[in-house]
Amino acid sequence: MKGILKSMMVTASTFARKPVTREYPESHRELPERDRAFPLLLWDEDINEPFCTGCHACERACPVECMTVIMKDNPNHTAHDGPSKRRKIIDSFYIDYGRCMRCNICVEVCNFEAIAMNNTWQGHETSVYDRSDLVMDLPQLLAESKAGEIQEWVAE
Amino acid sequence: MTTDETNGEAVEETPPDTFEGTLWPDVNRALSAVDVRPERGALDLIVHLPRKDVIRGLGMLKHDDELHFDYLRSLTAVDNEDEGVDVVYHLYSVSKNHNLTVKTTLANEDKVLETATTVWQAANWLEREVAEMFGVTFNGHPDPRPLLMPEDVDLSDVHPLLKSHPFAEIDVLQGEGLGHDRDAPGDV
Amino acid sequence: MSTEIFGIENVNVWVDGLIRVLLIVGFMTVVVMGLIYGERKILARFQQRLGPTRTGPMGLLQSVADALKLVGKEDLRPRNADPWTFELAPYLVFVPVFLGFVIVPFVLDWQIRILELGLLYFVAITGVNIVGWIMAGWGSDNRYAMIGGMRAAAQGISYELPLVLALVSVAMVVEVPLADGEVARGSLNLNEIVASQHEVPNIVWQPLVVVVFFIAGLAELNRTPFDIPVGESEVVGGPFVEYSGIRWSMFFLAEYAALLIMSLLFAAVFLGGWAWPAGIFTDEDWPRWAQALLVAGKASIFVFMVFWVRASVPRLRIDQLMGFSWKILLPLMLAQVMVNGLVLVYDWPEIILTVVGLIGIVALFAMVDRAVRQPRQRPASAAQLQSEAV
Amino acid sequence: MVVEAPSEFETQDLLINVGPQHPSTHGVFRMVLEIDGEVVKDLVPYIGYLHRGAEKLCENNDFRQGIGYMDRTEYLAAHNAELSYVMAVEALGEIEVPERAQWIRMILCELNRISSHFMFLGAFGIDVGVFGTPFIYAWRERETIIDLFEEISGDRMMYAYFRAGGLAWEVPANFENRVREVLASAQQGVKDFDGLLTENEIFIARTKGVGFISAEDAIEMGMSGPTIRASGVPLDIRKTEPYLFYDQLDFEPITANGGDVFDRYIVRLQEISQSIDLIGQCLERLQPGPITPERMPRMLRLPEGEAYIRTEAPRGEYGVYMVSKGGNKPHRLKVRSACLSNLQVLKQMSVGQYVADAIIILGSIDIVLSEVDR
Repeated sequence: MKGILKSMMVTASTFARKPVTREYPESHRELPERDRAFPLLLWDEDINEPFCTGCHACERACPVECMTVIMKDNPNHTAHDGPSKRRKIIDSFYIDYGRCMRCNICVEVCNFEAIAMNNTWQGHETSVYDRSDLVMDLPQLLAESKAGEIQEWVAE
Repeated sequence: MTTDETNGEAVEETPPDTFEGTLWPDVNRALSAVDVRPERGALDLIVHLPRKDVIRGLGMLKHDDELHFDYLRSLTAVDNEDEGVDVVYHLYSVSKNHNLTVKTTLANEDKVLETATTVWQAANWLEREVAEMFGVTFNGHPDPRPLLMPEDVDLSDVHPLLKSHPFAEIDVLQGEGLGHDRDAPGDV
Repeated sequence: MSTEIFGIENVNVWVDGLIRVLLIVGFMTVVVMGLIYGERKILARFQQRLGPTRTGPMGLLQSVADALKLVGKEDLRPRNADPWTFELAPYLVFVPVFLGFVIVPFVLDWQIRILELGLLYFVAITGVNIVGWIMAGWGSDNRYAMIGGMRAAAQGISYELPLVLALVSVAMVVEVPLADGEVARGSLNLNEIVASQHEVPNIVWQPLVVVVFFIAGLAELNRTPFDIPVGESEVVGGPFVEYSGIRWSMFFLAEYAALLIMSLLFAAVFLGGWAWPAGIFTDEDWPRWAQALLVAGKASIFVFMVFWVRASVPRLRIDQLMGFSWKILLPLMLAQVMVNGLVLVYDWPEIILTVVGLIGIVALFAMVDRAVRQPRQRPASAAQLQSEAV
Repeated sequence: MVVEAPSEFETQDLLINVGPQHPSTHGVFRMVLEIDGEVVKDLVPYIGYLHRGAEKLCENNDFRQGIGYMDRTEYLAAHNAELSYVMAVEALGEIEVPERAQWIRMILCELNRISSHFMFLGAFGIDVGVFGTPFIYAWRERETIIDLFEEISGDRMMYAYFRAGGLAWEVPANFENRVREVLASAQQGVKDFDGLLTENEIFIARTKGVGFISAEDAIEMGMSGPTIRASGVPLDIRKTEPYLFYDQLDFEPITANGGDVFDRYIVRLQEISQSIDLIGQCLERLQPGPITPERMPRMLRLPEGEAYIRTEAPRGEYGVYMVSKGGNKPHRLKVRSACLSNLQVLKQMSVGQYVADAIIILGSIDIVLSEVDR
């Protein structure tokens, strides 16, 4: 019976230790800055337009093909005496969060640093009732960055 | 599968590779009764055996006390479209700690081969998987049910890992239709 | 046909019985809900977790929430389950446990009926719920349930014997002062058993019996390490697999009510119930509320030990369980009863009982260690199957 | 009419369906047990419920995209899975991996072995019957390790952190003392488990002598990992065919010669302590330096050839056989799964034992169904 008493001593010792559980909805764990929730597009504050020029690099590199990119000519390009140097700008951009496997390849291939991984809790808490609601379109993808809540992490 | 001969024609005859660093001398001695064609792999020596005496060769390799390949590491197949299907045996010797890859080519018309379960029990499930994925029939296999594919549906002529088997279309949820009935896309 | 209840004279016997039963029902449900909540909290602490905290302050209303949920749930019956056995099984498990409360001596004269054969009545009543388990297992047309039911039957019956012998060996040596100053030995009346422990609780005289009673009690309650009929990893909930809603909650209530009775009985028979420390300080008894606290404290020791064992010990296998009861517990108990008999007949000093009890505990530990070290004996048929399969 | 009574009471064998939804099949595994009373007469395993055709998918994805699929074929130790895939690409493309990247790969793979073994201890504790305590102890340790992985790669289980030629990006600055913190809590976890289960009489009675497999049968059936080392065969690829810098570390493969469920538990418990010590040795040798080769082509094309790379994953030998016919996608990719070969032995070990034994024998092989079904 010595072994049984020993295992009861072990459970007794954990009886005295501080519980490790955390009350999730009330207290959130502090996310590391590299955390990868889902990709989202970044907003260029000073010229007030998205960085993304719709060059399809990420769409081709995505293993699960969860992105659809449509570009258009940039209305406030310098040719039409606007502030922006980008000749092309993104017209509509869909990411299907239901298919995305968060592998960060799109962020690596993007040469305009226009897409980043969402490292906030809002990026994680995306539960919906209908799978097609997981398809994020351009305004939704830009929302968080436009509101300035995203400090994206860039791998040097 | 390019072998030494094809390289030979293109460029002037390269000196036949003597495989000195590999197991080839012992393997050649062990498999003297069978015509064998060596090839240098990335890590271990590759040996090609004709279809009819693969199992005999594997038996010799296992019971040869010099080589003593008592551990069947992995058994799989590679579909080379028109050159037929290669069945690959990766062998290892626990006592001697050396490796060997044995390959044999089956023509696409009759993909039939003797079962290796007589030599190693480990081949049982691996052969079942190769059978259902590549359509190779192993004669004398103790339990030829499909391994990974569902049994209730008759999939006996569906062999997914063959190159001829198409990739499934991805049901695209994005684009105009299903996205959102938001106002005009791109309204930024 | 009138008796006195709480100072009110000539109350009709039936009304008096009814009032006492209703009191017990109220007491039992409240305490059982507390036990369920207590188990989840204590078990959580053993595992460094918090336990229920969401429902009510510190999760106190968790059992109420469970009860409401279970009442709300639809209790369905499998189509080709045997209707009568399936429906009646929960009652056959719950009612005997509830009837057991008749003889529990809470405080000096606060129990439903003082029965001369209180212990015999208790053992007989708790024997009935094994039938309920088998009916639940057999009636619900589910293979896991049937296996669970058969296991419950095997375990229930084989641990009934050490439990009964444990109670018998205590009841034998109880001193009952007779009217003419003489002292008679042996009584099955729980009140007398408790009253006899004024100075020294029975645990001092019968240490081995306490250990065996605790082990057999765990087996009767189907608690780890004997939760084989309900082992989730093997038989997925055992006989209760097909039950849901109120029927399942009756099983659940019965399990915790049985734990409550076992702990109260343990406190009464072994730790002296409401009598023990009182006898040392004053001759007459303590006030009622002090006795109640005393009994509650002693019962909670047993309950805490049950939860503690549940958090730290794995489950036995069915053959080890049977072997442990028939080959180890039963011989020890028979030896203990024989020694008690000798002490009674030849009037040896009481101290011999304690010494023999302690030797018994050492023997129990030695037997268990020897049994664990032995190579496994498997039935011949099993060994023969094994050789066939290779 | 007189019915001639059967000579001895004629009983009927019961067919139980254990799984694919069952608390102790560790995922979607199904076995049909034919039991006589409590003794298992026959066991027929069914797998394939989690078959997603990872090998076919990898043929359609280039050498960076395929890494994500490797994580998903071995979700409890994704670093070890990525390691085999990435080493196969480097072997075919003769890509030189800088030293620092190799040391970091070794540290992460050993950490993943610890977290996977803790997962085994937790699940095995519940199979044996302790209600929840080992599971929470295991989860407590596994959480600390997984939090560290999240700080490094950004994801808890599907890291996609290794790349052909090195790593995706540099580890965070406080990497070393974070690893030391995690090792300290893992040490505490091992002490807890040792106290809770190893000497517990009931645990010994339940697991000693159960599910025996001899060394010859184990080799014959192609088993690998802790399951074969528990039968006395010192087959540990980190020692027999060292890859990365395992030849610079001094350690001996942990073996036990009982070949039963208890020894498989003990081998895995000791391997956690061994991994903790190995990581300590690696940390001493870690030097600052580059983590990717200088010039890496944006779109990696591999020459023709084939390579069979095997590494020691927590469950055994995780091998990647990659055949390339030029181009940026592998022509054929075979994942050699340790659990598939270990699972073949389940019937041989379980027939003749009790139902309760069959459950813990299945638990002791420590299967991960995504690796079995791929």
